[in-house]
Amino acid sequence: MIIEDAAVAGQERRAGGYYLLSLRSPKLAALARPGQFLHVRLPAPADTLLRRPFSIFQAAEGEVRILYKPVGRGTHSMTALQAGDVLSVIGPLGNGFPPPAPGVHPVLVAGGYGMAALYLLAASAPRPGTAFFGGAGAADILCVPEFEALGWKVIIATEDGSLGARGRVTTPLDAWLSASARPRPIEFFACGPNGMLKAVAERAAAAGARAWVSMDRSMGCGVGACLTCVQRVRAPNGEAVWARVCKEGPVFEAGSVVWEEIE
Amino acid sequence: MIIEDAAVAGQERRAGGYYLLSLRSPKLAALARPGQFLHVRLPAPADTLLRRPFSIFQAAEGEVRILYKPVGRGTHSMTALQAGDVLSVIGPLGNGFPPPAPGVHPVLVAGGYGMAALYLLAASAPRPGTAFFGGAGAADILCVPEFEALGWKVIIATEDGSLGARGRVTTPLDAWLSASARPRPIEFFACGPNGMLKAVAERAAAAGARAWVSMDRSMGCGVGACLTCVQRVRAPNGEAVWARVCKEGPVFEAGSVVWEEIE
Amino acid sequence: MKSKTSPSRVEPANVDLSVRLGPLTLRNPVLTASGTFGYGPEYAELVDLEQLGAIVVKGICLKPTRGNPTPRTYEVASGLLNAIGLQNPGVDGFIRDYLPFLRKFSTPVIVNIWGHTIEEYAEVARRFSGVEGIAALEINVSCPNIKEGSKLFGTDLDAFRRVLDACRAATRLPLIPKLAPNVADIGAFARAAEDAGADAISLINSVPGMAVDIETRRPRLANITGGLTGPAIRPIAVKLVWEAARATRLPIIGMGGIMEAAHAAEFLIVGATAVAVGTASFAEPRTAARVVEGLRDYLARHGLASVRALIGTLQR
Amino acid sequence: MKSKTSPSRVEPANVDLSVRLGPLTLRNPVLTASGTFGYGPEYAELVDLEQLGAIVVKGICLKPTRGNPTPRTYEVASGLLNAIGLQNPGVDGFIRDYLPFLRKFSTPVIVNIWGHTIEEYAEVARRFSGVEGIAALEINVSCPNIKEGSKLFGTDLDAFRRVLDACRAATRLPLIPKLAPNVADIGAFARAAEDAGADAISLINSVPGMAVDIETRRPRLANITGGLTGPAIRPIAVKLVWEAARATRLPIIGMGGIMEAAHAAEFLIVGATAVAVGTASFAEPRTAARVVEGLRDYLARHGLASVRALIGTLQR
Ligand SMILES: Cc1cc2nc3c(=O)[nH]c(=O)nc-3n(C[C@H](O)[C@H](O)[C@H](O)COP(=O)(O)OP(=O)(O)OC[C@H]3O[C@@H](n4cnc5c(N)ncnc54)[C@H](O)[C@@H]3O)c2cc1C
Ligand SMILES: Cc1cc2nc3c(=O)[nH]c(=O)nc-3n(C[C@H](O)[C@H](O)[C@H](O)COP(=O)(O)OP(=O)(O)OC[C@H]3O[C@@H](n4cnc5c(N)ncnc54)[C@H](O)[C@@H]3O)c2cc1C
Ligand SMILES: Cc1cc2nc3c(=O)[nH]c(=O)nc-3n(C[C@H](O)[C@H](O)[C@H](O)COP(=O)(O)O)c2cc1C
Ligand SMILES: Cc1cc2nc3c(=O)[nH]c(=O)nc-3n(C[C@H](O)[C@H](O)[C@H](O)COP(=O)(O)O)c2cc1C
Ligand code: FES
Ligand code: FES
Repeated sequence: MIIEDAAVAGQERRAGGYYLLSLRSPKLAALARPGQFLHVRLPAPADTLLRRPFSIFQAAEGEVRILYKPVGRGTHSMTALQAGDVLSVIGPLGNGFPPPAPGVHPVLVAGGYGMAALYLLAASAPRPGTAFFGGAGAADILCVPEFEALGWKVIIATEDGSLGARGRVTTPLDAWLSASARPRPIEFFACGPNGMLKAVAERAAAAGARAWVSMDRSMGCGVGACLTCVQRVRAPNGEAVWARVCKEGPVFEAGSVVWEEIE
Repeated sequence: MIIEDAAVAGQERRAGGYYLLSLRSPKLAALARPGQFLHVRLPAPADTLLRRPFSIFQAAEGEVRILYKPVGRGTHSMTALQAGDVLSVIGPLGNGFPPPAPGVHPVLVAGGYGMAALYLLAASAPRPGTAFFGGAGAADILCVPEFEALGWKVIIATEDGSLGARGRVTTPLDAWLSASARPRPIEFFACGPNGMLKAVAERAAAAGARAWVSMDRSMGCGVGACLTCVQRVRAPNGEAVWARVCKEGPVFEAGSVVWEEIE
Repeated sequence: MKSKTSPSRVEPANVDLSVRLGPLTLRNPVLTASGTFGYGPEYAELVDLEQLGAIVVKGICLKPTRGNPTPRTYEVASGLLNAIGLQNPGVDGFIRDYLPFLRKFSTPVIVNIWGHTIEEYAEVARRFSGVEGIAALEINVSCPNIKEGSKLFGTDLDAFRRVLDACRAATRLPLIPKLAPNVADIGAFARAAEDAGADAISLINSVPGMAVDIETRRPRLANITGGLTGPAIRPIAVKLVWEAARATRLPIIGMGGIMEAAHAAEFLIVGATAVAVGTASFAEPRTAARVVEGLRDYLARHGLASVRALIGTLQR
Repeated sequence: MKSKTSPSRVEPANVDLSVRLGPLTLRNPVLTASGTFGYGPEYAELVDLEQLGAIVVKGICLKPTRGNPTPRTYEVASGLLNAIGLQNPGVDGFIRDYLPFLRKFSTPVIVNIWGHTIEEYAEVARRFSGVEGIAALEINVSCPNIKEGSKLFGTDLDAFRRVLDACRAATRLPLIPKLAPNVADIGAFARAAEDAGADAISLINSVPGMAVDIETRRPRLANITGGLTGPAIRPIAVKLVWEAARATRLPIIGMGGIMEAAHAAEFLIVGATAVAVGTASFAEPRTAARVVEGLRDYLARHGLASVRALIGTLQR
């Protein structure tokens, strides 16, 4: 974990209303592990106090990149960033994904910015696997070329049917899981809305597979100090305890998450 | 008094660190009178709530212009304004200068942005007079070509002697006043720091001349509602009462100002 | 965006915005806050006064009052500190110089009143009784500069009760005590107002605050301390209105940091029957009128045909 | 810029920043505020803990405590609402899991404590007595979720006194009651602290507040209400510290919205002996260390060789 005033190397608009922001930071690029995130100070904080968390999308050649969508005041203010601007960044933060177990076929399931959050994992996996991407429409499906370039098979579902299967991401996932010829054993890696993560956890349990889910919680400090981002999980002794999404997470073993207590 | 979302027609840097901001507004340009001001909403208010007051420097051809110096957060944020941006403006506000009496030689005394505040008066005076401009150094002396183009004689004093006489503006003013050949009768119009205004008031009293001073007070509403900007003045019956600088002012007859009560 | 809570859409023009504050019926629930809108004429060139639910004028006491020396206001993060010190033209000056202008509008006029003593409060209330064009009196007990002995009327429950009793005995005009925020239990003050026969309550007044110029080490306000207003205090105000609404059945005028319709909706949801726009008018004189229009759209979007259907509907 | 008040310049390196809080001597007057800096290790990779005047850890009670459901924080204009609900590992958990780490630093550790009852307060104080590596106890009486009967320890003067008496009897550690802001007369609490044998006081704790999501009409915090912190409350905090400083000779730790050295100077000028940085650490973890350096420069520029020469020097 470091704090750094990183120079913006560039920013570009991507499909689906997303922005790709590149920061020059050899240190962060060297430290970044799949599933970790950056805690970014807004460029003109004015009356906003808190940093904003973003998954590390890519980390290479002395740069770290995030892929974000302007949804509120903070992210909107970030869209004005240009090469040469300076941004205070804390990172890499959190406990990321473990490396996919050797000899196991990795299955990714992603919604929203989850596709970005899973890219580093896909890139570092011992072998390519299958990636399921879901969204409301074609515009919400990100990074397909990037995953395909890594040799992954990408299977898409959109609720309006504008790309891939019509329906939720679980529709093609369930079909794939019930195919007798599918690879085995498998291991899940998922990032997206809580409902999706829970659905993946159920599929994993049914399939007797391990699943790792990356959770999205609004954050304060990002480093474990404020106890804003807590999530109920089961300790090894079975007791429900708080885990800090920013510190013990954002990635949890799906079986340890206490799903009932998620609003 | 109107409120309007005015388009920025342009903004340029001027000498002395000042900025010349031009706003497209035929209505404000038609209404503006010498000594009045605009109350401007900051372009990105964020955690600042109040508008900022600026004297109307010029008003012509459907545009109003202000000349301002970035001194704090609000004025600094204004320097980013560009042609096409929109700014909410209330104006013209306040009681400006009366027209110089016919047959009387007008004498202007200005410090700081006072030179800008007096331009419309100089332009509308029945005949050109003498203008005394004071400042810390040459960079603080504004608008000399503009006044000379109107046929005014401009006499300058700087405290560091880098332009005109060395010393306060009162140094050349006193010399001019004591010259037997100077024009008579005279009438003063002044805008600048309170100390300067008081000095002008004293000279005017000694010379048996009328003097009009434009006062600078920090403001809230700008329209007379909040009672932030009050100044003690003498009512016609001699009683000291509050006047609102934004409403009864910013221009007062120097003899009516209760100078003792100015911090 | 469609709300989950109510599927049917209402036309904005059909939304009923009227509310009742005790005996008063207002065409809409958006008022101006005392001290931030002058006595009416100041903003009349910029704002159509007929669009307001009511006009609450700056605090009036018996005699013309000088108020505090300057500086009187200072801008802070998301807020404003003020110590105007209740400068005002007195009862007679107000009736003579401002009321004739205000009578030209159909908008109800609520006069904010105060006194140096309990007797003065009562006397002011009496003097306004029967004066044409005055719809109600808002009783400002929360001014930090006025006290009875060492007790402030706004923070000492007994002194508060005595002021209200005296005013109640002095007039039949609707009375709206305005509560101070710096108390441990706002509910007790709300109940005391109800017991004393008040017709509504308003809250919050400004929050005591202070700032210092570290270069000169002098206070930013000539009065040293002042009252904090604006967005900075909105969460404090929403919380106190919510608490007061659970303590009393009196209608509440909620205020503190309202800059747009969404903020007004917050106050209504936690239980206010009306709201007042204060500091925001300095930034944007038409804020109150915009809040009226914004509320109309919000209610329509949520399928609510009347603003009264929003009041006190906090979900748990 | 040269100050009018003191012509001679001092070298920043020669400025004496040390202050005394009762029996404690601190190398500089800048602390971390309880609940905003964890228990020490959380920020240790980013901040050199040796640069801090003292570390005040998050509130500890007798047993591990779950705290509130989520959402627990919500950002508002120039501020933050929080209702963490005092989640903590309990006395034993803290001593076991965190204290060994903290003992590695020379920076004094102040433990913020609380209890559900007066007896629990005293018991926690007793349990920390004689534990190596604890410099003082800050007594959090201003948590809105803990009360004795209907009386909150932080806003009821009698309950406040009883908590302090019980803690005083239970330990010889320096005691620093932390005052709630939502009282009418902060001076009374400051004097009560002095009478009860406290060694210093700290203020302010967060200001009760609330926000509502108008689309769902649900509170933004699971706990409905929370505490407001950050720049929004700074004027309120400065005013209360000024008032408390005039009511007691106890040293005061001032806090509320400090983002930079200038803000810390404001608190010192109105009478605080030390300051604490809270919410600002979330935005910029090195705020406290920067405030130390900024104060040093400010004092040097004003020709003050010691920070103690700044304390309580408000000009009138
Ligand atoms: C570990 C982690 C990793 C993340 N990675 C990414 C990423 O790679 N790309 C990306 O685009 N976003 C990511 N997010 C979400 C991102 O942090 C939020 O979109 C951002 O904080 C919103 O800030 P804002 O100021 O624009 O919105 P705000 O003004 O704070 O909120 C605007 C709206 O967004 C909603 N919102 C706020 N925070 C969140 C949140 N955390 N999740 C969902 N909705 C929220 C609010 O409810 C509100 O309606 C991540 C969040 C976490 C916790
Ligand atoms: C009637 C009137 C006409 C004015 N006309 C002009 C003009 O034509 N051109 C121009 O440049 N300025 C003019 N001013 C001053 C201008 O309003 C201030 O410079 C501006 O408000 C500062 O805003 P800020 O946010 O940048 O500074 P702030 O952050 O508010 O303050 C920064 C610093 O400036 C000082 N300051 C703030 N307000 C004033 C003020 N009113 N006078 C002096 N110092 C102040 C503060 O003490 C502080 O040190 C006028 C003021 C008035 C009342
Ligand atoms: C400059 C100013 C003057 C005020 N004068 C009065 C007053 O005379 N009487 C009163 O009851 N409240 C007065 N108030 C308080 C407001 O009516 C209102 O309660 C407070 O500003 C909170 O609302 P806001 O945050 O929207 O401004 C004044 C507020 C300001 C800013
Ligand atoms: C997330 C959070 C948690 C807090 N927890 C505690 C606590 O456990 N005990 C306590 O006395 N104060 C607690 N506080 C209050 C702070 O210590 C401090 O009094 C307050 O935040 C004001 O300072 P600030 O404006 O600089 O944040 C907490 C504040 C925040 C923001
Ligand atoms: S965000 Fe502060 S503990 Fe996780
Ligand atoms: S600025 Fe409000 S009365 Fe003059």
